[in-house]
Amino acid sequence: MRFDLGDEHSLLRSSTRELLEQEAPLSEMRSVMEQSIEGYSKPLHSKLGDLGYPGLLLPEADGGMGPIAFAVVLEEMGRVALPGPFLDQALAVWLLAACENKVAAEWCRRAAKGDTLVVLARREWGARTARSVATPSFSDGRVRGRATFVPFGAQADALLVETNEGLVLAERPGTGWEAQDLPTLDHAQRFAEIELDVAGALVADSSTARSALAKIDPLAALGAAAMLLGVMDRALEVTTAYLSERSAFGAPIGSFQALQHRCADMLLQTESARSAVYRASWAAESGAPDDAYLAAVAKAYAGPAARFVCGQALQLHGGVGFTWEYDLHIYLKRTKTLEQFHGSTGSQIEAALLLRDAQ
Amino acid sequence: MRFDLGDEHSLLRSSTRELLEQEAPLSEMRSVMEQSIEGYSKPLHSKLGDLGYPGLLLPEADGGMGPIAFAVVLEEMGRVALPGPFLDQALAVWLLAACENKVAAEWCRRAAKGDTLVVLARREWGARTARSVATPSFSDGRVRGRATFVPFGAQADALLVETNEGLVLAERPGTGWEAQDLPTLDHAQRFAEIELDVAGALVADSSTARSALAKIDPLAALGAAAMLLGVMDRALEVTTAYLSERSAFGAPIGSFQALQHRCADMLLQTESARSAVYRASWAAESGAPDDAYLAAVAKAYAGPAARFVCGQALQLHGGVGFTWEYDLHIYLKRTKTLEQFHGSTGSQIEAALLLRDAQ
Amino acid sequence: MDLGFTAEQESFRIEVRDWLAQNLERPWRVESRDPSHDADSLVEVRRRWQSRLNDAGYLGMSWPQEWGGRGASEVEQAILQEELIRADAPGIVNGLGLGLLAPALIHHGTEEQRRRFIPKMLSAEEIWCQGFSEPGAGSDLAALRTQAEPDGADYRITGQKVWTTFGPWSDWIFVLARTDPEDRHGGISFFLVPIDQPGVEVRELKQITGHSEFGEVFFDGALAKGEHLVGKVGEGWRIAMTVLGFERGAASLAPPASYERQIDGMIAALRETGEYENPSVREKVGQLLVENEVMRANGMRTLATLASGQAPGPESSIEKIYWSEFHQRLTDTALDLLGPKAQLEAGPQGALQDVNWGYEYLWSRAGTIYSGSSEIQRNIIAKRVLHLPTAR
Amino acid sequence: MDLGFTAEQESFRIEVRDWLAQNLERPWRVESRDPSHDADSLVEVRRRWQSRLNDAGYLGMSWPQEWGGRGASEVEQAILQEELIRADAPGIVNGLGLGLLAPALIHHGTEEQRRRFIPKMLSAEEIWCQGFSEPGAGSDLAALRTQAEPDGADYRITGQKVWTTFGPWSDWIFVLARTDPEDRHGGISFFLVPIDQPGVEVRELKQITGHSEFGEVFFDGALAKGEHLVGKVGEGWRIAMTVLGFERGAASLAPPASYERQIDGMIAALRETGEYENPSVREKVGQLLVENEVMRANGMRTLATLASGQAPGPESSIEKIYWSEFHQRLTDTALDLLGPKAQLEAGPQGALQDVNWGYEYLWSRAGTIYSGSSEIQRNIIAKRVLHLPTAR
Repeated sequence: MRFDLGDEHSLLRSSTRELLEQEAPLSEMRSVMEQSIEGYSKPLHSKLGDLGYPGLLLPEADGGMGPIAFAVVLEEMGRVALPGPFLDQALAVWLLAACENKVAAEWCRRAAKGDTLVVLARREWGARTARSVATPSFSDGRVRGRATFVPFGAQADALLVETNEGLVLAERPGTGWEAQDLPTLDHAQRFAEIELDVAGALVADSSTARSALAKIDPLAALGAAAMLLGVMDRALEVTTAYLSERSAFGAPIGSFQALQHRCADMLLQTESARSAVYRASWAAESGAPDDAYLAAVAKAYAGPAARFVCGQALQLHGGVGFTWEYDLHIYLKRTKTLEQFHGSTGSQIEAALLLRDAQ
Repeated sequence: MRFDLGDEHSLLRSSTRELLEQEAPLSEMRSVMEQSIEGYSKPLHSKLGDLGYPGLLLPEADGGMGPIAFAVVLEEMGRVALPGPFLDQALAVWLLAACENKVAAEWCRRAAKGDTLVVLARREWGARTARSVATPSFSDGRVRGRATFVPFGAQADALLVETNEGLVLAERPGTGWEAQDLPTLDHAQRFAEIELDVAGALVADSSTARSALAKIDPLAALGAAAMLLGVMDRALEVTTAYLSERSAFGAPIGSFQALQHRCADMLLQTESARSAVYRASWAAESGAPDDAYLAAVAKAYAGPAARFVCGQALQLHGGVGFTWEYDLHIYLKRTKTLEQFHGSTGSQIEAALLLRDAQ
Repeated sequence: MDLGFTAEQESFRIEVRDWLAQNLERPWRVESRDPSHDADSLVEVRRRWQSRLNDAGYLGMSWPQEWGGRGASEVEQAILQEELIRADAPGIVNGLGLGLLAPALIHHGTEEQRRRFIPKMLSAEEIWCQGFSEPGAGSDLAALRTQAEPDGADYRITGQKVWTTFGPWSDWIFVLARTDPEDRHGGISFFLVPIDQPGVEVRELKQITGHSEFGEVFFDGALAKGEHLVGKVGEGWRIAMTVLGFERGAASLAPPASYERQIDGMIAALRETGEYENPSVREKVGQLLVENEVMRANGMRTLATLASGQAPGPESSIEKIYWSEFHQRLTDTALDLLGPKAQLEAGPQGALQDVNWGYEYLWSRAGTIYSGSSEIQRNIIAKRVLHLPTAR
Repeated sequence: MDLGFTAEQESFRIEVRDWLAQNLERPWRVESRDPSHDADSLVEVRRRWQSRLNDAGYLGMSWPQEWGGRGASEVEQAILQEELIRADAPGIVNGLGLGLLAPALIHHGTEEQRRRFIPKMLSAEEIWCQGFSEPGAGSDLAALRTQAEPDGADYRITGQKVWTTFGPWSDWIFVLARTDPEDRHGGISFFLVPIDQPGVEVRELKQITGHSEFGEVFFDGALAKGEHLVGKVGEGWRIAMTVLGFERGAASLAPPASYERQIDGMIAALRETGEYENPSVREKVGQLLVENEVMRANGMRTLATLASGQAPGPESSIEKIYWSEFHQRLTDTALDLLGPKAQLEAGPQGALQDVNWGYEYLWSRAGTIYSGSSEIQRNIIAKRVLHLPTAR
């Protein structure tokens, strides 16, 4: 047994960190998030495409590196709270490959290189507050209906739409489709509600779709959990540094025991999330029978943990943490997005119960 | 508006405290709880009867003093973690009076003087873990069936049994009935499971019973909440005293900020419980339309609050708090009994929601 | 014990309700949600509303009659605040001025200062902001370093203040500044400083909510006239600490009234989707309701204590911790239960009722920091209420 | 990263399982629940069980071969512990002796001490208890005041120890005692003291669970022979701190295995009453399951770190806090969900499955206090892991 990363994954971590520090420091990404229409850096995503990152989850023969690598990369992206559809794109690439369909394969190839953005439109998204969710339907070569909370739906070149008939690939028509922004409190993660009535291709029938989607859920949970880990890891790092510098009542505030114990709790939750995420990534990598269960566990734990850590990070910074200028709120907000999507905490807990019973 | 107690209630508090400190100090009650068969001091309960305490909730003309007085007395009893069926008895006295029935009135008179012990056998008790609860039934002048988790059922002279037909008063026959002890972790509060097949008198038909029981529930909640308040108040008092005396690492441990903040949280919950209990008692006293709602609120808050306070009291005492000899565990255990009976926390929360909607 | 209101108090409540029904422009909240809406218009809404409240005699009700008082007790003020919140009225623009500065002037100011400043503060003709906190002096307020150097009979102020609510729209600022660098508490004095002068620069301070009703104020030799020193030199700390405790009772019913509106909004949204039937959802909502009702009990207790002529002690720290931490639990739970749609602002995507949950979630983070952080409040409780020993 | 077990490790697990199936007397737990059952019989059960484990070579597996070792790594030890718990085996009687004293002797003792004490400690012929804590020295262990006065080549021990597990049944006690009152850490030495002598009195110490497996030990000039000093004079603190960190890996899978049994017991009881269908119940149980699984992940990480030859640092404080506080959450939730019936001991009233929840609820209160309280563990994390500044 060993817990630390092997050479290959360590190299991936350090090169990813270097890349992100150089190309996507939060100081620069701030202006992209706040000012660009798409909300993220397209050049960076192109570069990630050139380097093969979106295809991380593909089989090794197709340039993939496996779930541990996937978790390592997402953790690093969490540390800089990277804006953009990277996770959604990587999941869509995997799904396109899993369709085993020619049209899908072509889009998969392009999406894996970062040339186009394909994202998945799931039925469940937004369902929590809608009594009935209208599922888009597919007939006569067209997909019709409303997809909601589609991540970066207004920026996507194509959607992979979950319908009762299966997965439908719908390319954005020249005139554009009706995509309406759904601004959430995390302004850096864009969502859209899309009225669809466009030509599409059925790339997976309902049974293929079902089994592929059942496999994408744990991968999505793992990716989101890894990103949450990076988010809280960085928030804690920033906080302990601040507590060592800042003084009040004649002492560095990090010497006050009540604050020290708070930081200890933040570390406990951060390191526990790390154990859970790494264990889930290892289970997925080694094809363990409990991989889906462990992914649900990791996501169910990491969400509330990151919420606690980021909330306390703000609290321990006092007023300055409440300023827009300071970065901490980006982490707090990203936590909320990651917690609510890719299977909310409540749904992951229920999934963990069901998956355990099924083992 | 004024929050502090008026003269009458202040006098009641001080005389009750004096009485309990003299007649029922925990140091003496410990041996009664641990060694006597009935688990409480019968002489003390006789004395309480002589002084009219069991009739606290009766109309003023019959010697009652009203809900504020009831809460004041129960709070004081909580402070010494008084063992015994006082609360159950006071509730039974009120209920017997509410039956407006001759047989009941006679038992009420005797129970109010403390001459006999009458307790209520509710249908719901113990229901949480039993798929179906066998309700005792009444026919041909006999009550038959099983009553469970009857408080001090093995010690009672008579039971007031909730049946589908109404409230039945069943006197313990000379040969005794089948009462089996149900030992819980609070060894000082006794419960019994009783197999009934005895003569009884229907003292309230089902409609009278329903409306009386609907009124007894909030009073039970108020009484239990008041007792919980006394329990946590005393646990906090003992803890702050200990923290000021005990030293470690060259300083009184009460000077450590992490422990200070814990105590601040204990105070917050204790004083908030006080506000809630007093407000509920005032609402009941003044016949406010939201009296039942506020009683549910007080009990729903006081249970978890006392659990927190007593749990922390043990923690802050370190090893000594874990010894049988020290009194703190009595408080911890009493909290658990009070939390689980008289409407568990979960059921009080639901009651609060329903009562609020009904207003 | 008597936690009820008198007949007079109940009829005052009816009077307020009637007045609100006739005077409150309902669409203000809708207007403030409009994306084109900006901070200027929010301040204008608050200014207009304050002026209207003042005309009706609802400001400074407990002050001496000549300064707008009407002999009202804390109870009437609390009733007013509760009704304002229930009616979803906007805030006023001079909240800190009326809450902190006016009492300071009434108790510690000169007659000239009262005449000069109080009427226009009431009418909102002049907007005031508070200059206490500094970048290096937040929880440890006495560490403030803004200097006041004597200049003849006047003073020159140099330094920086932060978290000045409505700073960018203010005409005046009341400032704690250091007149003696050696004396931690006794070296602080209390000044009134006009903002429209060369030595003062105000910058907007954008918060994590995206709004900027706070500002930073930079002083570079700004003039504070000698006649605008409140109290004596070196009395600033004492005056500030005294007035920070004022008007406490008036606010004691406001938080539970406000959060009850939010809980009701959540329940309405949950009923709409049918999720209110789910036992897990009911338990969480019920728990919030219970905690909010207990907060109201705490508020009634504070109010009753004040009304019977007793001063509540540092137990007010309990109320501060309670409402601020409760608001975080409330918004946390609401976002969990309502899902991402709850974050959407008003619009065709079906925003949820009256409550902007995304905003509330973020805003709730401020409550545990400002006006004495939760950590400071717990220190106060440990020392002044529980009398636990001090570290050596 | 590799969190899997090797084929050898997996086959060791099978070996253990097979052995347990043939050697574990199942009714021991039933027996221990019998009201007539007393602490004597519990100790006897543990003594017999330890002896059987020792005969099978399952004790001291990682020690040098001559002291019973079989070259096992932390992983095999962890597997053994996990399987013992899954099989619901009783504990052993010399747990602290084997976990703390034996490593101390192996690393710091003399050859004579090892020969004299280790074999009988393994076979449970001699029972050992630990004499570290004192009434005035718990969290602040170095404040201990038990004295060891030289008496020729020997020592006379005077003082009091508490929380000596199985003290009333022990033959020997290993004691930290003060040989220099001036030197806080360097004035502490490590002694082996026979209990059956005039200067030693042992009293039972009843716990809040009603059980008394702990004791208090009073020394009044008790004899500790010079040859029974472990290490040199003044090395006691260092030796104790070193051995407290031993065998950590072996225990890292035990708590989640134990709590999983309890969770499964709760689920079975909830299924029986149909309440497991209630979403509120499912969410609470699921939350516990998630937290327990994360605890297992932490344990696997510690184990993997040790197995790859790295020493885990003070991060082990995280594990201590986690399992002890989790156990409180678990038993709290169980009593809430299962109601008062869960507290009933076995009997006709229908006690719930294998778990004595009332006992577990009370016992869980000890875990956050012993072996370094949660407060001490958080201090350690703040200082040694996060390197936060020390108060001046």
